Amino acid sequence: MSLHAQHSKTSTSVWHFLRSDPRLWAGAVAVAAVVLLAIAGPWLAPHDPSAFVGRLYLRPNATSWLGTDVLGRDVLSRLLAGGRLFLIQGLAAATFGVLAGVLLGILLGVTKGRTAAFLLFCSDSVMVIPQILLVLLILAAFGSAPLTLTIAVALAQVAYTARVIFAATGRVTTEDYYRAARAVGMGTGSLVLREVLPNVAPAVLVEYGVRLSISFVALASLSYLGFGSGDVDWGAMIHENQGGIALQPWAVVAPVLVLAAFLLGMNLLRDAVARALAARSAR
Amino acid sequence: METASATGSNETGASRARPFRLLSRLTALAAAAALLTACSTGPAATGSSPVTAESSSPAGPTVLRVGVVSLSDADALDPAKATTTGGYIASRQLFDTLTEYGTDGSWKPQLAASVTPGTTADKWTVTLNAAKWSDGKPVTAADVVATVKRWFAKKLPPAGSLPFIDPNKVTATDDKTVQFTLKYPTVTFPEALTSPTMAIVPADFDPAKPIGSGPFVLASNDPGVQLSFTANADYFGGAPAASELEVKSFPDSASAASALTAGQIDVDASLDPSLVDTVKTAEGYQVFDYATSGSLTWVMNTKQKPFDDPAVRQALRLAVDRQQLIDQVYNGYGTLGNDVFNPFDPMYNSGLAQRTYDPEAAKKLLTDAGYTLPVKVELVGTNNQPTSERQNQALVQQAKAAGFDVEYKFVDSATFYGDAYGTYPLSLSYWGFLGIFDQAAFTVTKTAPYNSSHWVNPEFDKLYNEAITTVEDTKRKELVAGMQQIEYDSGAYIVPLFLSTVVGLSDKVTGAQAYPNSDGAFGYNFRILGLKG
Amino acid sequence: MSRTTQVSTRLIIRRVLTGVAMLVTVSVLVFVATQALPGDIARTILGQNATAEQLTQLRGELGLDLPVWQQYLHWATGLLTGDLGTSLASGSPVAELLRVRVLNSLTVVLIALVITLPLGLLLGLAAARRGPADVGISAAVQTILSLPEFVVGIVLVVLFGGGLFRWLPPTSPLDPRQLAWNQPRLLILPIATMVLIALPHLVEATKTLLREELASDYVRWARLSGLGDVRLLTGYALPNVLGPISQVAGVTVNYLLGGVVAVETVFAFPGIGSELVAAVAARDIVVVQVIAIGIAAVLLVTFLIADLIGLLTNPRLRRSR
Amino acid sequence: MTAQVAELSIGVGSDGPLIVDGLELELAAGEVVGIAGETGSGKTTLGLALLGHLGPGLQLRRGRVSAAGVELLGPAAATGSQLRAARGRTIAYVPQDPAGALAPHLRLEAAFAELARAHRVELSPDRRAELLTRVGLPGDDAFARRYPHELSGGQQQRVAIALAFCLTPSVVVMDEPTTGLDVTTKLLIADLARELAASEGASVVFISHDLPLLFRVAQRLVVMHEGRVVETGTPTALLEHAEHPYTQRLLAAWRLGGSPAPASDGTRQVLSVRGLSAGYGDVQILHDLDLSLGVGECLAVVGESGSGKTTTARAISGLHAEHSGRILLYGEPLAAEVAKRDRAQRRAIQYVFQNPWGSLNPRRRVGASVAITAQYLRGLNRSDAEALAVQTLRDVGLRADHAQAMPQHLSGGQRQRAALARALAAGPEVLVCDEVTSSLDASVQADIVALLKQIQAERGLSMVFITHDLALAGELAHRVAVLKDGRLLETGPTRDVLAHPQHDYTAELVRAARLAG
Repeated sequence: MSLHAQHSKTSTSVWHFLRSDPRLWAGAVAVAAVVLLAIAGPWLAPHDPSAFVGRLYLRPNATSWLGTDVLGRDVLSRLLAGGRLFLIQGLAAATFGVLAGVLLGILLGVTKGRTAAFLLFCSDSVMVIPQILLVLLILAAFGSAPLTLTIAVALAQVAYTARVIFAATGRVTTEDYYRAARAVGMGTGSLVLREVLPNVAPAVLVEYGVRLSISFVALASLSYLGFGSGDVDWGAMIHENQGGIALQPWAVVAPVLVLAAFLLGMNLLRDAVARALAARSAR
Repeated sequence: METASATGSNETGASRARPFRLLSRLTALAAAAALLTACSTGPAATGSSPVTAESSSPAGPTVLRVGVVSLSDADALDPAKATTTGGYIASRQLFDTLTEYGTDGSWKPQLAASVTPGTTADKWTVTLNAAKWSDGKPVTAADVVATVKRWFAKKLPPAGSLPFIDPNKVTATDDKTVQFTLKYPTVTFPEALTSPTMAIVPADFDPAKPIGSGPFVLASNDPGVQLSFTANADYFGGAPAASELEVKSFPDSASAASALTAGQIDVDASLDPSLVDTVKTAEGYQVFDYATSGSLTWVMNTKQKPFDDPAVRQALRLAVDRQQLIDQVYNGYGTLGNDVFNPFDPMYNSGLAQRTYDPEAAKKLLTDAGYTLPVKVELVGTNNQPTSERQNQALVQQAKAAGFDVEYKFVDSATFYGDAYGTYPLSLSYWGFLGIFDQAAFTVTKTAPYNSSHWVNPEFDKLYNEAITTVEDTKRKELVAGMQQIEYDSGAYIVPLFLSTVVGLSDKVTGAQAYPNSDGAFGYNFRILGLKG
Repeated sequence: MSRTTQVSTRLIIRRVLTGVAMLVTVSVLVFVATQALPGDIARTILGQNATAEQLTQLRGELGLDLPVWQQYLHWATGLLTGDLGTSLASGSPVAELLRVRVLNSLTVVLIALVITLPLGLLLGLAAARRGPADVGISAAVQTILSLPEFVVGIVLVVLFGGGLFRWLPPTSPLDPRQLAWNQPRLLILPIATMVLIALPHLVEATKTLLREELASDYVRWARLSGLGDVRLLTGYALPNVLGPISQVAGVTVNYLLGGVVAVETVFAFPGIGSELVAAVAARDIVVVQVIAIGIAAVLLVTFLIADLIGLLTNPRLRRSR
Repeated sequence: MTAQVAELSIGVGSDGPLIVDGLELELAAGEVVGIAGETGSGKTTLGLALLGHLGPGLQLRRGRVSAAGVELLGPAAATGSQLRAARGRTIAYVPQDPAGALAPHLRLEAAFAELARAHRVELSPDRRAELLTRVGLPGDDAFARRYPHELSGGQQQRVAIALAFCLTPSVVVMDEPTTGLDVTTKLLIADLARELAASEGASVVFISHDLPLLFRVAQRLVVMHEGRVVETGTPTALLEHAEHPYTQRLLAAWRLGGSPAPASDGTRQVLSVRGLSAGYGDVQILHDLDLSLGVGECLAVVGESGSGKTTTARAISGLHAEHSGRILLYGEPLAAEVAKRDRAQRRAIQYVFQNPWGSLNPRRRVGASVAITAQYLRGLNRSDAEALAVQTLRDVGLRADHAQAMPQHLSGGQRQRAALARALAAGPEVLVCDEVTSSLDASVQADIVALLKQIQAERGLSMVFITHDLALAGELAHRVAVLKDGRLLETGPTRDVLAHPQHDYTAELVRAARLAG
């Protein structure tokens, strides 16, 4: 079997690989369903999510299919309304965090020297502090507005992304094609844009998937811990209604299920993509 | 004023304890109308009927486990420094105050056998019950004098709350009698001494080893986790029914409620009204509730737009559906409020028409005053009470129909009581358990230190000044009615409802009684509770 | 060979020094970060109505008028000499405040660790061999890995703490006068949650490491020399992954310590996690600093031990004499 | 006959391509059978199949393998404990990379013990000592207590061979057993295989891509190509009349036997290196090296791995700035770091890397990679650069449409041509070729060498040719510099050095290059 044939066959196979992966499809369906729910939710909601539709902690009934919450609001409507901001925040936090981390990681990776080594050491040291503590510190300093929350979650992850991308950049800078580019006299900017970025892109993609999951988990956890922005979201619903779990389990179980489906779906999706990328780069 | 800084420090310090305890300091500062009739001697034993009157004499040690939300690291064992739930609880168990608010909401002597005025209200004689310190020594008049002098010498919070006391004119005339000569006549002197911060301590008091005369003796203190006590068998009021008392901390009322029904505690001292059914439906548990004078009051800042306009304030008052608040937020536990304070005060103006939800009238007020709807308002809140957030969220919803666009901003309690405190256009404060005069002195009059509404009404102040010097009941009641009418018509507070204290109890717990004018379950008088079986 | 001894001694010394440097860096970062919090500590202590005089006096007492680096040195030497400072909120010594909570959290974390390590290794071993065990274990691992810690706790509460069954108390109001050890019923759910949080990482890592090792040349050669699967797994792959696994175990401690925040909140458990949440909400930066440094120090020591085990079990650093 | 392979066909999955196709083979006791073939020829799959092992994804389609009466692959193949009993005892394996194949946590004695335990036999320390001595290692206990990492590569491979012969198997399969070993050790291992086959009466299957080595070791040669046996015979017979074109090509590649193109001008110096010392951190690689290169001349820098030849090449190209000493281009000193050299200097010296898989940016089309050099170093605009790129690709024997291909779409030889095109597109004066053929199959190697020769002649290029293969140096270089441990051992005209090596080490290299020739 000639090498030529082997390569041309596998080059287009990321999609081929993905198509045949049932876990990808399970994940994609779960994520798509939750995202759709979050986007269309506010229009689908049978009630105003903050309106009182009955006594508090009513079990599911004809008017409120999932029952009412601690204030007598419709659980289903709140469930439908609670996803949009959450998803936007998670997306924004992961995007911002990964952008910053990629930038830092690549810069540290291509600029060797004492400053870079020192910054990397600081960045590594930050990772000794559990992320939740980092986020809490930032929130304590700047409050819990949706934007602050997003930035806090993003910042807490920069060091991790920087580490991963630093390593990926290191792999590129020890490759001969990088040396070749240096030898023709490419400047640092071109080296980053033309040699490093395209080749760390798969690592960035995988890292982005990881960071998305972690951002969503962090945001939900913060809401649950009572550091949320005060707007309705799934973590906050669990927080509010946990006390009534014996009276009206649906007020807790419903957001837990949606969160779980979403996060599990994200995981499946991410792993499938990572596997496909790994399979491609392995050839 | 000296008080301000002292209390201020505790205010921020106390913020670790979730419920913010401004009100109790206000109670401590009580200095107002004389309730001459209340100057009686002997315990006022009439109160709302206890849940179970059966008194038992248990053979073995009975451990009463009480859950509260929540103890904190800031809980002080020096009663004069108490600012938190834990501090008050410790004070009530370990010490006695000279007077206390009883089960009917009026004051009665406690450690004192009697508190009687002289011919004028600036001279008061206090005689003491035959109480003993936990180290066996008798409680003497000298201890009382030393306690008072200690407040002033160390500038402790009670000193600021009792501006009428001249520490140099407090004398022990014999072992059991203390003479107070006040700086000026103060008819509310007995009420002023009800605060747990004013507990009497021994002359050689050491907070590290708190020796007191109270119904319990401290067994151990694990800050923020648990306070443990053993019964004081020699308590002058009779040994408490439980031989041991454990006060356990819970971070929120939900966990306390589940701990109750899981059998981990016998008393849930801060049952969230929304969770009442978890207790009611649990076999062997019940709910004990009573109305109080406490309230979560919305403060409209008259220095900020749009609340500088009385029309807006009235409109917002009409935009509050009080009954719905009671139903949705408080699960039916609460009594309607009418934007004036303390229905348990005999001077309370019950002639005012009950204000009801009228979004149309509110909108009309706003449009007539030239506003375009909706009127944007910022509401800043924190979780100073477990229900605060929900009450605020409900307002956002209710006021929407009345032409208000209330933007609710949640901040943590440290931020809430931080630099910006007092500048919020609209906020929610936990107040109450104060007589009308005390409340006015501290939150309503022009000079009131906690008047964060910055509302000033010369006519109100004039009526107040006149009433406070009026000894005659009916005349004074008339003046108070006038004061409350002004507040009702143009004030800056929205008192939507009065809170009920809701306590979850194991069926085994006996002796529960209402303390409508005291903060906390049973005013934290856990000595009244027993356990059967 | 003496050369390898030198190399490993040098590596160990270097690793210890790195750990110390990291701890110093973390302490500087935490100190600077908490100092940068908006708000004036003196005003926080004294409250709204403090006079300028009082503020100046207190700042002097607290050393807040000194340059930041002097404040840091003062604080750091305090930490080193066991003086953890005084809580801003309560005015009592931090050491006293945290004693019970540290013990409680440690109990839970240590018990969870003692359960997690062997269990994770066993499940990892089981999953390393492809087959139905692998499919089942991997599915469970992936599911739990994707869930937030608090959701794991809540699911346990829903299942066992009152939602479906009423077997176990849903909250953990520990009696501080007794050792947490003596109140096992109250510990079951928190520990179970902790184990569930930490286990998947360990199982997954063990599985991956073993699989990599099983695919290695020497295992293949041993297989081609007639050795059986079980011997290959336990006699060949396992001894060679102990080093990396000890590092994963170090990371497991990280997950456990990070998990205390959510777990202690779910179960109303009086430990450092719930204390941290409260201290952050109250801006009690002294307590926050101590907890942050404490957690970082424990983690650094754990990582250090893990790395040393990794170094010592690395067969390539072994000597024949 | 010790083992038999009959009609063996192995494919990818149940319907994928065949890796081994209808293979027949019989092995006789005491015989060494060499299996020759290049990457993808199926020789490794065959080797593993002899042990009854199929790689992941592979399936037996047809045929059978049996050894000493045990069927290892086929319809009635042994499984489970039977198969395990045969492996290691009846038929043993010597792996390609002994450093990775010896379990790192086992002392040598334990490795022997494990093997014995698995086959439930007693193995006395004496037998172990005997085996170790037989393969030329110390037989004492202290040596047996060593860990694999305490041995050199050659020692490790000897241990592996000792282990393979330990239980007196009928067949020993050696899969590229000399990869990564230096030339002299290679020969020793090959001789050992032959001796042991004879003395132990085992059949040895010696798999290698190294034809000279196979000629030396094997009594019978099997040439594999795309899964089939294309030729069998004794080495002499094959040398004399190979029938299959593939075998002929292989032989041609090996018997290059040419001589360098004449240097256009041997007198003027284009590049000189003076007192070059270089290292990484604390480790010094090069010690005070002096080299010079005349215009149009090809200088071969010869040495084994670790001799410092790649570091020399990188220092010259400005890719290893951690050095001292001077590098002069036409007498002008060059900056240590390539970024600090001016454009003309960067253009003058072009580097061709050893590994064609890593030297082209995998995210960029081949044409663009070539064009970039022209853009940067000749200041051409994009379209001119691209036109030049296509032209240069043609010059190195690729097609114009290869410019649009991604590197992954090219074979190794094609990539190396593209990498060469990239260097040529700069219009260099000195070409630094770093082991450019070492990761290519023999037949491809020959093509690249021919191409280099042609280009050097056509363009009058000066060239620094880094290699470990003195034979290759003889093919291309006018002068040779021999490096050992970072020091220059000797230098001189290629012919002189090959004919009269001054140094023992060089003499050894020369002997190795003339292997089986």
